[in-house]
Amino acid sequence: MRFWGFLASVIPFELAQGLGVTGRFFFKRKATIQYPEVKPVPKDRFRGMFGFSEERCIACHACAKACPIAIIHIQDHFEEVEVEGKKRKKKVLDRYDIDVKRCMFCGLCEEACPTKPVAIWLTSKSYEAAAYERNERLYFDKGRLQSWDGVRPYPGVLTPAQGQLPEAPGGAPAGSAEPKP
Amino acid sequence: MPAPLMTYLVIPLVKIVVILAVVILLAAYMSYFERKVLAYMQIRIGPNRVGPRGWLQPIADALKLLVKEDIVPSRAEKLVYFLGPVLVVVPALLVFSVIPFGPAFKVAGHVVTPYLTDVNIGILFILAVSSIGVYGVILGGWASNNKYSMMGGLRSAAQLVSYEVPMGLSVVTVLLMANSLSLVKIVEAQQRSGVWYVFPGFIAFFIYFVCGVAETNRNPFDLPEAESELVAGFHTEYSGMKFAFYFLAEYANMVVISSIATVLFLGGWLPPFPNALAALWASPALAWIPPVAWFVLKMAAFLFVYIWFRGTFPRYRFDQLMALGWKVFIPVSLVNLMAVGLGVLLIGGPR
Amino acid sequence: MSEPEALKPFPDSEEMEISFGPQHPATHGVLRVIVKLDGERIVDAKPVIGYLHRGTEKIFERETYNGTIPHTDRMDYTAAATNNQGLVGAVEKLMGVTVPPRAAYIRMILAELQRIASHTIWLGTHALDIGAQSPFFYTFEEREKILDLFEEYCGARLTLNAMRVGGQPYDLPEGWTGRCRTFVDQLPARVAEWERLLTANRIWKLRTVGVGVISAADAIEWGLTGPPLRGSGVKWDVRKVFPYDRYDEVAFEIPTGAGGDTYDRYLVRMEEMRQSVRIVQQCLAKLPDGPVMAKVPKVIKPPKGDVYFSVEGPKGELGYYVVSDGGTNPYRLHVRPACFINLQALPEMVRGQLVADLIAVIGTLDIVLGEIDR
Amino acid sequence: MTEQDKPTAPAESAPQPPAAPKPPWEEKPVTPVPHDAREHPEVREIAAAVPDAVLEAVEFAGQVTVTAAPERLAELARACKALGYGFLVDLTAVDWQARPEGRFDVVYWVHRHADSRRLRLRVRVAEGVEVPSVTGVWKVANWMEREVFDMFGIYFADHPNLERILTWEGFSGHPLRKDFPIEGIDTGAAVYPDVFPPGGGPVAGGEGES
Repeated sequence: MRFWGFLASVIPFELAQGLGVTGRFFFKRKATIQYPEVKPVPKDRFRGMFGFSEERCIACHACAKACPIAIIHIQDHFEEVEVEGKKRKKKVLDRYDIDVKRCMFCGLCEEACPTKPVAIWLTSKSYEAAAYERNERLYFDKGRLQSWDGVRPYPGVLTPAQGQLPEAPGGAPAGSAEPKP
Repeated sequence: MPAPLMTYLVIPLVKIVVILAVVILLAAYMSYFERKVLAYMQIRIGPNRVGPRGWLQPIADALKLLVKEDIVPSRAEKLVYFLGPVLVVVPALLVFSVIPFGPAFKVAGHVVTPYLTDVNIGILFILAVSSIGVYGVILGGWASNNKYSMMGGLRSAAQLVSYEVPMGLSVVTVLLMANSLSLVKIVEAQQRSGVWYVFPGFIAFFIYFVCGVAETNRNPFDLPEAESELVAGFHTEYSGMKFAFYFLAEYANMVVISSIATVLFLGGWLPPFPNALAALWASPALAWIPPVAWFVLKMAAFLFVYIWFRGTFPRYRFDQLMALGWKVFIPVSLVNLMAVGLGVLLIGGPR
Repeated sequence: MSEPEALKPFPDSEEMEISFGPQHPATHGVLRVIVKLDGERIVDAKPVIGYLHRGTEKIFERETYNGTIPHTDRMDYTAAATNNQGLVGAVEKLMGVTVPPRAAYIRMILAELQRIASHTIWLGTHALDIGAQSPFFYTFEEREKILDLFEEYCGARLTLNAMRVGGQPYDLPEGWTGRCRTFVDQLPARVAEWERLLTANRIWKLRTVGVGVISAADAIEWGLTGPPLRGSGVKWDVRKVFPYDRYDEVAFEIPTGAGGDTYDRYLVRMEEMRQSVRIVQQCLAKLPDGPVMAKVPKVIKPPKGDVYFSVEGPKGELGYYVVSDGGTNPYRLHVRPACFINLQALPEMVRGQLVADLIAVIGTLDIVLGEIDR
Repeated sequence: MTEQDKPTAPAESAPQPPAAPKPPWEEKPVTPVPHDAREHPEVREIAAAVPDAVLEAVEFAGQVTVTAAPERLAELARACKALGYGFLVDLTAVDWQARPEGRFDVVYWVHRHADSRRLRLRVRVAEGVEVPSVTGVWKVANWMEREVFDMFGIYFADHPNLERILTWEGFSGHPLRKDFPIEGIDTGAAVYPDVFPPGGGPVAGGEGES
């Protein structure tokens, strides 16, 4: 068998085998997606851009406490509200800001939110929130969190302002948060 | 227009312009061809944004390099730094003057030869000129006053010198068979004997091509510009047009090696098995294929193999590369030279 | 093996000192190696680290226990699942929580998929450093499929944050196990294809056999764990020695190499990918039903005391030392980083070799600077 | 809950009695209880090798911790290496700021490959006291001790090159000490005097200008 060993060492069969592999890949289907024209489809649980609904938010600060890097700033005050004749004190949200510039999209705020369905959610499928200037454009206050100006929603996903509420008509649109088990 | 002025000045000038234009365009589109083929081997697509299906990518690259700022390191040797790329490009383009792209043919009464000159010491000229390219690499590496590029320069000097020898020896085996140094006569010798020299001199062909890959610093021998080790080897400090020259020279050298291999081993512009299938090639269906097409087809095949190598093989370490060159290629090519010499002596070869 | 030791540096040759990195194409992150060269031969190599130091262990001390998990994703950013698995395992051990079997199996599936993904990054970049360009794209194509599975399960591709103290925050989406099985069933064929490109390749062998050799005794002395240790022939894997989750209910082997050089470590990791496929297949078959979260209070307050718990990460033993003073924040949370300790053996493995081998050895140690610098 | 160290049958998960109690993950967590571990074979082994070095031995959640006297540490380390603990798993420190008997805990994990036994050695050290370096016994301790010095400021006697490993040379202070501010110190002015006015640097996490 020494002869075959010598022959194999002289004639590079295994190099040809390697060339065969790359040769076959030459004809295989390509994996490239032309990004701007063809957008990759995020999955349902994709933790993308924030969604926020002020009606459902009870200003309990649970999300601000749960956030590992404390970038949710909430201020609220009490107001007297007449509910069926009884005087009730109700919390009103003044300020609900998220410093998205430093956010790591870990989703702990969405998990901590006690309301059903959640008032702050990340599972909107939009990921195009790039900005030229980070301090201003990426600091989302209550209004922008709902109107999403400056964020291009993923086609088919309603922005919070367009009523992306789970009980919006036609059940939960693809982008809204289905209630967590 | 007096005849000598025409034959010694105007026609060569026209040919020079044509050949230079073709070569530079070919080298530019080589980069596009390489990026596309490499991409297809790596399940991706390659440039397809600039122009239809990416056709204008090389033009865009050239323009970019043209207008890019040409940074010269402060403590570089200005003159030698400038000379580096020149010394690499000029030999690469000079070699094309001798390569026969096709046989002489008649156009409106004039005999037109699709090559610049038919120097009767063609092979010697090519080997001599292409070894000047080494200076460009070494001087470029040393002059840019950067540790990495100096190492890159030294490495490529040792590599090019030690692979020049086996390449020369394998070319000599072809000379034995063709009994002439001029490239045109070699192709005609292959036509007369009806067999391409790749069949009798297969070992020489294999060694020639592998050494060709080493001469042009291509994978698996791309030590001098091994990105992972020396950042970018000898052309780390070059940018703008000077970098474009190194780029152009590398691709031009690839085309040179491929075309010489075509001429020496695959019978230049001859269709496969020129004599045995002469009837087939002369038949009306295939008669219209110009000889130049055969030449370009074979050269393209070689270039594809170059890129195929780049997509597949890892890189040799420097000492292994030298060991392979000296301990394997040189002895084998010497033994092969003797064998072919003996063969030619016995069989008698073309007179 | 080329004879580097025989060539002693010439007495009067002055060595050239090169700084390798921290921004260098082949240092897998911001590692700087100050290399003393005699010609091309390495006389000495001194790694300099700390460029990516973010003070993770200090940050741990101000976070709640579930708040530390996103930070562990960012230590070894190529293996978030095993990082999470280590931390939550340590806190559960401290609290005495038993994780429901379904959660344990989901964790094992995620960890093994993460091991495969980490090994694909290693193979892609290691082959690229040594010159072979194509494996990079083939391996990343497979890794893309794993990241899609992760994205479908927890919403993130790289920084998963997919485990909580006490179990899993959410269950597998339906159809996920089917997609996971189809991926895992076709992976061995892909690994075989990569091996056809490299394993027998003479240039690959020339570049890896006899490079970065470390003996079994030295490997233990230098505290190596994971593939670098198993490449030298020591059959030691945390999943077998201290079984956690449900690894004792799953059959798999531990591949070991003989020579302790780069080629053996390459073979060990390729075999580990096949073993991970076996594990995931068995986990998918045995996946029990039931809850995914144990009865754990909403605010995690472990008892006073300290515990050390380690998992077998793709790079080696990843340990967590949790010291609790009974509060909601960990009093001290130390991480035993496998890459940090494996990197320490670099000078030992590289002395006397050539510059090109330094690149091969950095690749074979499979270091990630996020875990080294924390 | 599976045992980390004791290869014997785990004590916690009691065998399922015939009545169908809820499985352990539906019960409230069973917090482990520390109890004395002087009789453990490996602790007796160590105590025999180095007489009065073992101050106390505790077994908690299946892991044995031996607290040793700081001055006998070098001797203890050599004894452990002799007993086969060839693999130093990890070495770190914990800062108990207000503790009277020594502010720092320096903790070592040693592991014996032969029978997969793992042991934790702990040494209580006051601030400024030099701890003998174990790089002589296990080479891997080099960087670990440098990191502990960098983070805690604990000096290790006859360490080959005791210098900072993660923070840069000019860094003042030891980050993992409890008295080091969590939001970081102002290094901007010290490192980039021309960019930040004295005292005006971007305190870690602060709002430096974009």
